[in-house]
Amino acid sequence: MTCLPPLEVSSSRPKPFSATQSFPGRYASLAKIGDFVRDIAQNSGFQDFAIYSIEMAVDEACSNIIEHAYEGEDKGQIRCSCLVESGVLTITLEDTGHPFNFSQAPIPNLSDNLDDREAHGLGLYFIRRWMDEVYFETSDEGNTLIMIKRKVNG
Amino acid sequence: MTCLPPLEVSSSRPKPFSATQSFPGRYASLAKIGDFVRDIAQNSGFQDFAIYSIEMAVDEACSNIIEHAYEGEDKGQIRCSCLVESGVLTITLEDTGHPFNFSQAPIPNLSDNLDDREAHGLGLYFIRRWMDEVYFETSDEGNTLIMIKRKVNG
Amino acid sequence: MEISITPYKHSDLVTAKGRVDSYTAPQLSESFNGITDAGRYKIAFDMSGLDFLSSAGLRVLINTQKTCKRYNRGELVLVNIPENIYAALDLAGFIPLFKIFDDVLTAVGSL
Amino acid sequence: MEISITPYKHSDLVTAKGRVDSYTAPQLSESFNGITDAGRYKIAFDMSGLDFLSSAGLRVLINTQKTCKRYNRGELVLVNIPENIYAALDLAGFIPLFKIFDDVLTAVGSL
Ligand SMILES: Nc1ncnc2c1ncn2[C@@H]1O[C@H](COP(=O)(O)OP(=O)(O)O)[C@@H](O)[C@H]1O
Ligand SMILES: Nc1ncnc2c1ncn2[C@@H]1O[C@H](COP(=O)(O)OP(=O)(O)O)[C@@H](O)[C@H]1O
Repeated sequence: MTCLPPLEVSSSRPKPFSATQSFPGRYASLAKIGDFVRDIAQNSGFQDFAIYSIEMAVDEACSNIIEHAYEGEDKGQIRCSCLVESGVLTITLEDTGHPFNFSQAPIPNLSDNLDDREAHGLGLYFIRRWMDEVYFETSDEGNTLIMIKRKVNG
Repeated sequence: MTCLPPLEVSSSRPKPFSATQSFPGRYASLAKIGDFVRDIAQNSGFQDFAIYSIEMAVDEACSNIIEHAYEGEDKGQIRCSCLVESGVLTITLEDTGHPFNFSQAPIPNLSDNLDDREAHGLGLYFIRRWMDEVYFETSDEGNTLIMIKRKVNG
Repeated sequence: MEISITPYKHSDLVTAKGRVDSYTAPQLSESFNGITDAGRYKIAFDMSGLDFLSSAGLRVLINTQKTCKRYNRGELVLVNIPENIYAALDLAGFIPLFKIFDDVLTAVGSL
Repeated sequence: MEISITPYKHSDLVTAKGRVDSYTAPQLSESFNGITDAGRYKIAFDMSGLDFLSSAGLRVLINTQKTCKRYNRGELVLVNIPENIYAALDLAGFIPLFKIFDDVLTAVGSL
């Protein structure tokens, strides 16, 4: 009888992990969606600031779904899927609200003159700057936002 | 062979202890005189606030010696003797300055109206209120102030 | 989110703990508006207890700063900004728009 | 004794550490006079680091309070008074003459 070595557990290439959850499209869901993605990012070994960036991007995207795609609370669900594979987190957010041309959203005014500053328009900017890749698709069934974040040194 | 019990050590009646030190009559001596009496009071088991009261009374008395008995710095010495016996601390302060009628010093104005308050006159009041007994003698050789503080519970 | 307000002679200290997102930002906004509506425009915002601040929170900060600074009446200053939230303020270009302090005493003392 | 002075917008915070007696009280007095001579009459005195305060120190406090309160210009408030020193202030009847605070922020914020 031979003794096999224990199955190798590599921290850089663990088994792919995925989780999906649907949330009611209301602002009170935001903290729960935040918990959901934060836990996954934490357990996948992302660094503190990367975890914060991910939570922020998801929060901004979900706020936009409620405010702009559904134009109000309790008009539909937000479906959130996370896939972690080879140190890459892919987050997919799906809604059944109004279509939207993501790529034509304007860049916000970041002037350091207070009077020139608009209070609105920062959400998409955070998503674009803090995520590594962002894709948006509108179809008859609704909108799909895909955000990808790669682990650094991971 | 019999075993004798260890010699009894009673904290309430230790051996009498005394110490004397002379200090130049200048304000810079006050901290050193304070250290001298505070150490003795601490080692004799006085409680924190009693130790503070003793340091305060001694500081006030020595300040008066410099300011009033000597009318200035470096006119003479201040001799400080401490005797601890049966939980009673007796502090004797001797100077060779002007004579003084201690018992006729006025009671300070303690009005709670700021305009009525004098900045001066609190030193003797602290000595009288915080020490248990106070004696003052003037002779040809100078003045002697004796202050007695008794340990509470001890 | 928990909010507390401490009024001082010349200024008010607002302390918030927890998560500021689109759900809770209206509460924060109401707290600031309560102060400015009372004619008080010098506000220190202690952020040390904040875990998260979304762009909805940033909106509240910029709107409050505009109200406070109008006619040179006062200002909103930020205190004890957690690192991650500082990065968000920085990316949003907020750093030049607010005085930032490391401790509440210096912040309140400056107002 | 060590003294530090922190100027705020409406007041100054004076912090002293160590022993105030007839030797060191003139230093404390000069610090307060420097502030009031500059036309500033709202002073918070943080006493938390004081080991000892003789009647020479009490004199400085009462004289500074008189200067600050003259013509209703301001006041000296006391902060973080150590227990033994509080007993001395109490015996001297100083408690009604000064506002007393448990923390520097509330003291500075009150001025
Ligand atoms: N999911 C969405 N559906 C429809 N419109 C959207 C969506 N997300 C963003 N938008 C549009 O893009 C603009 C910019 O969005 P954002 O940067 O998040 O700022 P804000 O939501 O504060 O306006 C919004 O004002 C809105 O018009
Ligand atoms: N050792 C002394 N020798 C001479 N005069 C003294 C002495 N101690 C006190 N006095 C007189 O008693 C007064 C009250 O003393 P005290 O209560 O210590 O207050 P202060 O020294 O602040 O005036 C002094 O102003 C001084 O006239």
